[in-house]
Amino acid sequence: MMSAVNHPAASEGLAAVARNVTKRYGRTVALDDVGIEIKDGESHALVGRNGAGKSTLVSILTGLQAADSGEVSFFGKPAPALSDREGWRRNVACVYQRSTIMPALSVAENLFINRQGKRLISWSKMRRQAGELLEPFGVDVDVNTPASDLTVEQRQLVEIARALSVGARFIILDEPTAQLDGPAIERLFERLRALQDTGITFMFISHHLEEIYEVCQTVTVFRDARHILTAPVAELGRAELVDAMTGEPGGLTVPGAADRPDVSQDSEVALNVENLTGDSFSDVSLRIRRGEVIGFAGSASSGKHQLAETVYGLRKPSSGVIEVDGRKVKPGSVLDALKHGIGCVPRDRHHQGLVLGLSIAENAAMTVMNKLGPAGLVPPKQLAGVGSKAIESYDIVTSGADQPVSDLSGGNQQKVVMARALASDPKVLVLINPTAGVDVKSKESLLGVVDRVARTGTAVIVVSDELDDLRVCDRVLVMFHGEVAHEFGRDWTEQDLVAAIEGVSE
Amino acid sequence: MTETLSPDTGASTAPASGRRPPLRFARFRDLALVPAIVILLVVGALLDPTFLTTGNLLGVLQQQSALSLLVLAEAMILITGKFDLSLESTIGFAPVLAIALVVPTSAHGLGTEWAAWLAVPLCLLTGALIGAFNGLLILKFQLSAFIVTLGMLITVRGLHEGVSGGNSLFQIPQSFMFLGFETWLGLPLSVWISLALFVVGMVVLSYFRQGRSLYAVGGNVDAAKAAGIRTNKVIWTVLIIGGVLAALAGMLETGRLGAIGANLGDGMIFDVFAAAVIGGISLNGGKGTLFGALCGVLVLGLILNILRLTAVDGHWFNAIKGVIILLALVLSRLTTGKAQE
Amino acid sequence: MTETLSPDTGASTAPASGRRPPLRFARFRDLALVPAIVILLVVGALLDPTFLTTGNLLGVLQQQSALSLLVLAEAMILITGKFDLSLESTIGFAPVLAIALVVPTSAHGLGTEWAAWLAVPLCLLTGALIGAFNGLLILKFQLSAFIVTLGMLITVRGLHEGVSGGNSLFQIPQSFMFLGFETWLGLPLSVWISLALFVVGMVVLSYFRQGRSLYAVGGNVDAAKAAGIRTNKVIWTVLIIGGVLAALAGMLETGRLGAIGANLGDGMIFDVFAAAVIGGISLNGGKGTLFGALCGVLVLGLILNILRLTAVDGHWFNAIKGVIILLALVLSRLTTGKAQE
Amino acid sequence: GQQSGGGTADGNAKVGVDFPRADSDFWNSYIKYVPQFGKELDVNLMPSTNSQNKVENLVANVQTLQGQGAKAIVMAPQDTGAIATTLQRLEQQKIPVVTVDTRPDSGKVYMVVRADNKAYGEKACKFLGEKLGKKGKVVEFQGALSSVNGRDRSEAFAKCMKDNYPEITVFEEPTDWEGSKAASALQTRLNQHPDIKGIYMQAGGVFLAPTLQVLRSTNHLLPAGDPNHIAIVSNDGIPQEFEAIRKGEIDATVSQPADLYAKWALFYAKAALEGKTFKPGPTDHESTIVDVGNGNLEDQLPAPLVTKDNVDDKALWGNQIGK
Ligand SMILES: Nc1ncnc2c1ncn2[C@@H]1O[C@H](COP(=O)(O)OP(=O)(O)OP(=O)(O)O)[C@@H](O)[C@H]1O
Ligand SMILES: Nc1ncnc2c1ncn2[C@@H]1O[C@H](COP(=O)(O)OP(=O)(O)OP(=O)(O)O)[C@@H](O)[C@H]1O
Ligand SMILES: [Mg+2]
Ligand SMILES: [Mg+2]
Repeated sequence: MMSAVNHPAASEGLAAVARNVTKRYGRTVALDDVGIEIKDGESHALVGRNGAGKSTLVSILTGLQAADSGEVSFFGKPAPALSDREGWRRNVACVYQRSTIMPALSVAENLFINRQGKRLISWSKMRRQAGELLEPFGVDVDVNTPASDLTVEQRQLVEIARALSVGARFIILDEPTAQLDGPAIERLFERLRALQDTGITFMFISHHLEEIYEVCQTVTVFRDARHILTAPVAELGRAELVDAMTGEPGGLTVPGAADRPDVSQDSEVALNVENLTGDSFSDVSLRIRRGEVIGFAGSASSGKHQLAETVYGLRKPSSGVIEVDGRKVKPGSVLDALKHGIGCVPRDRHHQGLVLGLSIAENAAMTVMNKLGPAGLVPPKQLAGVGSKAIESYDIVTSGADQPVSDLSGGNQQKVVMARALASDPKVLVLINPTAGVDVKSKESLLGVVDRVARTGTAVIVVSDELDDLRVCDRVLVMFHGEVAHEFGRDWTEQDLVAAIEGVSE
Repeated sequence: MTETLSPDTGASTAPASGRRPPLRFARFRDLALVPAIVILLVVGALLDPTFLTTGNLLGVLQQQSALSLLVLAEAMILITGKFDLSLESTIGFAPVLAIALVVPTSAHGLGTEWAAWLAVPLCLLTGALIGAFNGLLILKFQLSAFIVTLGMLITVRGLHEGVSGGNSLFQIPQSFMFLGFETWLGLPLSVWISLALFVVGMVVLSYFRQGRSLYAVGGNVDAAKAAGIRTNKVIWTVLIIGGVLAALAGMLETGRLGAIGANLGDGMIFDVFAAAVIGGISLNGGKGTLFGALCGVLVLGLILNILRLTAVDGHWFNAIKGVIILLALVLSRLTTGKAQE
Repeated sequence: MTETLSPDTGASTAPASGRRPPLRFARFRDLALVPAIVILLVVGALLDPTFLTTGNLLGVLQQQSALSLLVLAEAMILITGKFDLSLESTIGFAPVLAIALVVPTSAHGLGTEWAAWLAVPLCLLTGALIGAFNGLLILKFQLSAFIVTLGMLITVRGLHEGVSGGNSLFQIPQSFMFLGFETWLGLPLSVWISLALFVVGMVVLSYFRQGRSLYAVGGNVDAAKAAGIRTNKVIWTVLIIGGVLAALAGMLETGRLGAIGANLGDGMIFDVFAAAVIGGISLNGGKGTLFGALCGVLVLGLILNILRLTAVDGHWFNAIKGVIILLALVLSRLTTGKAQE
Repeated sequence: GQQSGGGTADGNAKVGVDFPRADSDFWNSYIKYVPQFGKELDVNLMPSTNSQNKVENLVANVQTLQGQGAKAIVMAPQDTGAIATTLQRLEQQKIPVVTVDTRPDSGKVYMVVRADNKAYGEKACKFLGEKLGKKGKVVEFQGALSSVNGRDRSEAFAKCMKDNYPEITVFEEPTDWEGSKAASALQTRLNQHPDIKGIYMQAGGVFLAPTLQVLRSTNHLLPAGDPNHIAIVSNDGIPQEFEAIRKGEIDATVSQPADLYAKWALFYAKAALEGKTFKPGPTDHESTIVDVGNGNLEDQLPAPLVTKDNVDDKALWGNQIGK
């Protein structure tokens, strides 16, 4: 099962082929003699843990980077020269993992970048076409707004709409769903199926394995920069797939709240929020006891993110009180929140989570710099210590604590953000979309961390769109239009929760 | 198993109003300097009766025409996300080299004495070569554009001093003089030229794929590459055009002054950046319009003109100029409400 | 239940050697200029026998000490992701204002004739105020640092001209002279001062939270904010320290020259940026070390010294200087193998 | 006061020369004359340095020349204040200094060789004052505000105007020695005051062409003698100015003696090395040595006003170099 499945011998009927591709980044081997064959008309899933080399293969398959060795061909013909960007674009379109939006340009122009027309651009025509393009995705924005004003989800949808509309017969989607919520994903899949019916070939990368079962026919697994197997999706069970990804049998055990002892009603209140009103939410009150994990669910407009960010001081509330252990926290001050023992994984790691140019150690220690030595002294040993501890505890794939975060894969970067939040041993931990872009196994370990710190008495807030993340919660609060509309205990069911989120439950 | 929840996307975006909002962002940002220009016109008119005469305003335009070409060049380069400091020495060196190649040694020529009509093409070619060389160092050696063009600023200024031997060149071929000196329909030719080039630039940057690609490259170079734009070619082209525009500016200035001094262009790059940035061009690339840059040139020209007309004490000239520039910045910041970069 | 996985880092990472790789990136990048310095030392020694004498090398250090303080200031500001062009006029204006406030009108004073001992604190205070005012415009009005400090460059230079009336001030209080003129253990005091400040800067920026926060702010200001760093305070502090260092540099220069010329510092900002960027400081913030910046200063100083010793023709001086700077850039690029920003 | 040259009495010791700048026609002529007279006077010249109009460079250059064994130094400090410490150090080490063109504000020098910049301003003022019949409007192109020579000319011109021609209005235009700024200023001023009757430009090399070009394009360039002719006085004495005088485009210039600067600077440097001394009083070359205080002597060389009458005088340096 763990050995590579034999390559199909047929060389025709292949949309894209990569053979014996090796790619190094300095000391890191990102791809080690891997190959992939994608049949014309199929949807081919590529899975693997964070840092397995998936995105690297994508950049080689789209001509953004040259492989150190190996070859790529499309529809039986060798790939064009690297400088022939037009040639690559005719063969393959792609939604990259990293944003390729130009923030200053309008949504319309982002959709039509570099294909605005051969001659004089007609802006009104472009705007009209842009509106038509976005229609099926339910992105309801004025196409004249600069892309910088879009939400993360909207930007992602714009990228998807663009890639699907280029007209290439082979399309790569690198984690297109990581930033999307349920309905948006459904709409995306509808479009995918429609395109599949017209014979378009897809390569699809996702950490949500059930999506692979939903849209793909074949799956390839990478591990540690190597090709592990390629098999029809129908023949590979979920447990086998996970085993192939992790390289060890045992499957997954997402921790659930039920395994933890009940939080006793007389355990101390760690976080007390009273009548808090702020951006997109109003008059929210809640108490979280030590060791309790609270989940927040709700639509993108429910105000759940804003509430969490306000608790950590990233936003200033217009009224209300936040107390940790009975002591009031200065509103709108991250520094004061940290002093009172609040830690946070912010929503977007590239925006607020990481300083990409700095090392893992430095990022992980950023919230505790003042605790490492006297008078602000940061002894290198201590700093390295924080770094290696983070690497060990969160299973970060890296060449060392002094590697710049910019060199890590997306999932590993997310783990560094988690390490940063937990470095200060917070009494209250606020997690916003903590597992976005994290592989199944790492997700297990990150949620395991949540479970572990809860057991040691930390109060945790989890704000997430993913049900898995909410399973570790003792209570789940559903927000609707800025207010807490429903509260569930550990025994919530999917249907109830979804109904509450959509505001249709009684 | 891991489904995502289903929120309603609707309310998360702006109230979905009509297709076209009454005031468009790009347009609005462009007009940021109009209040500043109006205030300057009013203040100027109040301070001196000559200010609003055509003669004076035409003078402002003519005096700013060489600067405006440099600003046009710099604005395009900045939009592409690069930098060119060496424009300030290209404006002097390109005409000096061209002229030194055609005039006799007695007029400080290099002794080649090529045909006089070659002067104009030689001048433009020199500008193009300097731009191309900047491109080589920036793109092939992957050096920072700032430091490369700073090095080139010094080098090219040095070549200017070396070739001219530090002398002003007084003997200028007729073709050179022509552009900077003649008038057409009552407007100096140099004003026509810079207006025409600005219009061409605006049209290309607004309505042509090639022009839009500058914004793409400056906004996110990786994304531009991914979208099939040959980013290196775009950058190189813009740098070369920048050099050519600087050389042309040098020709206009030579015509206006009747000679090339050994310090032509010295310190000019500060004015170029001031005009471009006041005009809303971002130093981080991908933002700003040529119309804004042109407004920036006008603001700067009007400030200088008013200071000259009111004959403020020379010792306090720069202090007042600086304060007014800062005020114009604050004003345009307050009227657009957008933070600057 | 939540075990951490056995990190089988094997193939995907480097050959998992010892905990600490033999050559750390940051260190390596720091040494980028050492080959250039060695080459310059060898070339200098071959070209002129005086070059390697202590007298000459001490001279280089002393001549570069004021510049090195400006580079120290600019490096810290650049690391924080900001820009300060106005340092080049602060270096002249701060001492001029301080002296004009204490000397009698006969020596071009302002007539206040405050006590002479006030000159030093007044000078430093002026520098701090300029930095603080830059901070105000950049942070409170959210204007671009480049254009704000460009405006301040012009304004402060204008104030210098206005206050001094264009005159050189040569009646300098003793306390001022002292710093720039005295020697200690055979080394000019100014060299000691700038060395000491560089060492302090390096220690703080490497081993102190306060110093590390400059890198965080420059690297990603939002992430720094989310990590509890008071980013505005950091930026403001760095700008003020920058102003104070420029004022101190002005004092050293005044002591060395025995008077303050009306154009002290003019054009110096180009050398400041050249040294900082050659030394590996990124204009995009968050990158570079003070050690690198110091090497940049030395490279520039050695280049100038060698050109002086070989007495190249003044007309070609700048051309050669520029070419050597470009060569040094290419060399340090090739030895580190990292693209520059 | 009498002064004795310091150092050894070796007339063949090395003499270091620092040039102040390489970007003006006047100084370029000076740079050409130095080696020429060095040979003529048999001076042991070292390779020269150039301080590019920056006192920091001057200080460093002097240090370098000294390190290379200069026993006497000729310099032209454009910033007369900030050279104090350097002069002090040179005096301590008994290295005589000859300054050209400017007189240091403090510190000891062996000899100052210069033409009186104040006299330039005064001559220009008198010429314009009389030409205009003591009334009218005059534009003055000043140099950089930080330039000592420029300031001397400006102050002398302003004082002379105020004292002798109170009815003449002077518009002072600072230009940083840049032709472009002068052209813009003149164009603006002519718009504002079409009745401007005179122009004083402090450096012909920089301002001559731009001025003529602006006058040409605004139809103000009328030959001398025309009732609407704008009277123009210049400083420098370069061949192009002489040409313009011959054509009647400008009226006069003060010839700043680049050749004499070079000749007498080297002469005094050699004299210092030989241990000679000088006293105030008239010299054998139509100039006067004056004691300017501080024990410093200054040889004030003649700076003739050149008009149409004497523009063809072969003795003028501007007529000696090729056009
Ligand atoms: N620019 C780079 N410089 C250095 N190392 C890099 C660079 N880009 C990727 N890597 C390294 O290459 C390896 C593969 O990264 P890649 O992004 O392909 O992983 P991935 O499979 O896409 O992971 P994820 O699921 O987290 O997106 C990682 O170890 C990463 O650290
Ligand atoms: N979506 C957009 N993104 C960026 N710039 C835009 C956009 N739409 C318009 N512009 C800018 O606005 C200006 C004018 O737009 P307008 O819609 O009036 O174009 P138009 O010439 O009327 O087009 P059409 O030919 O389609 O009628 C153009 O210069 C263009 O740069
Ligand atoms: Mg990836
Ligand atoms: Mg239209």
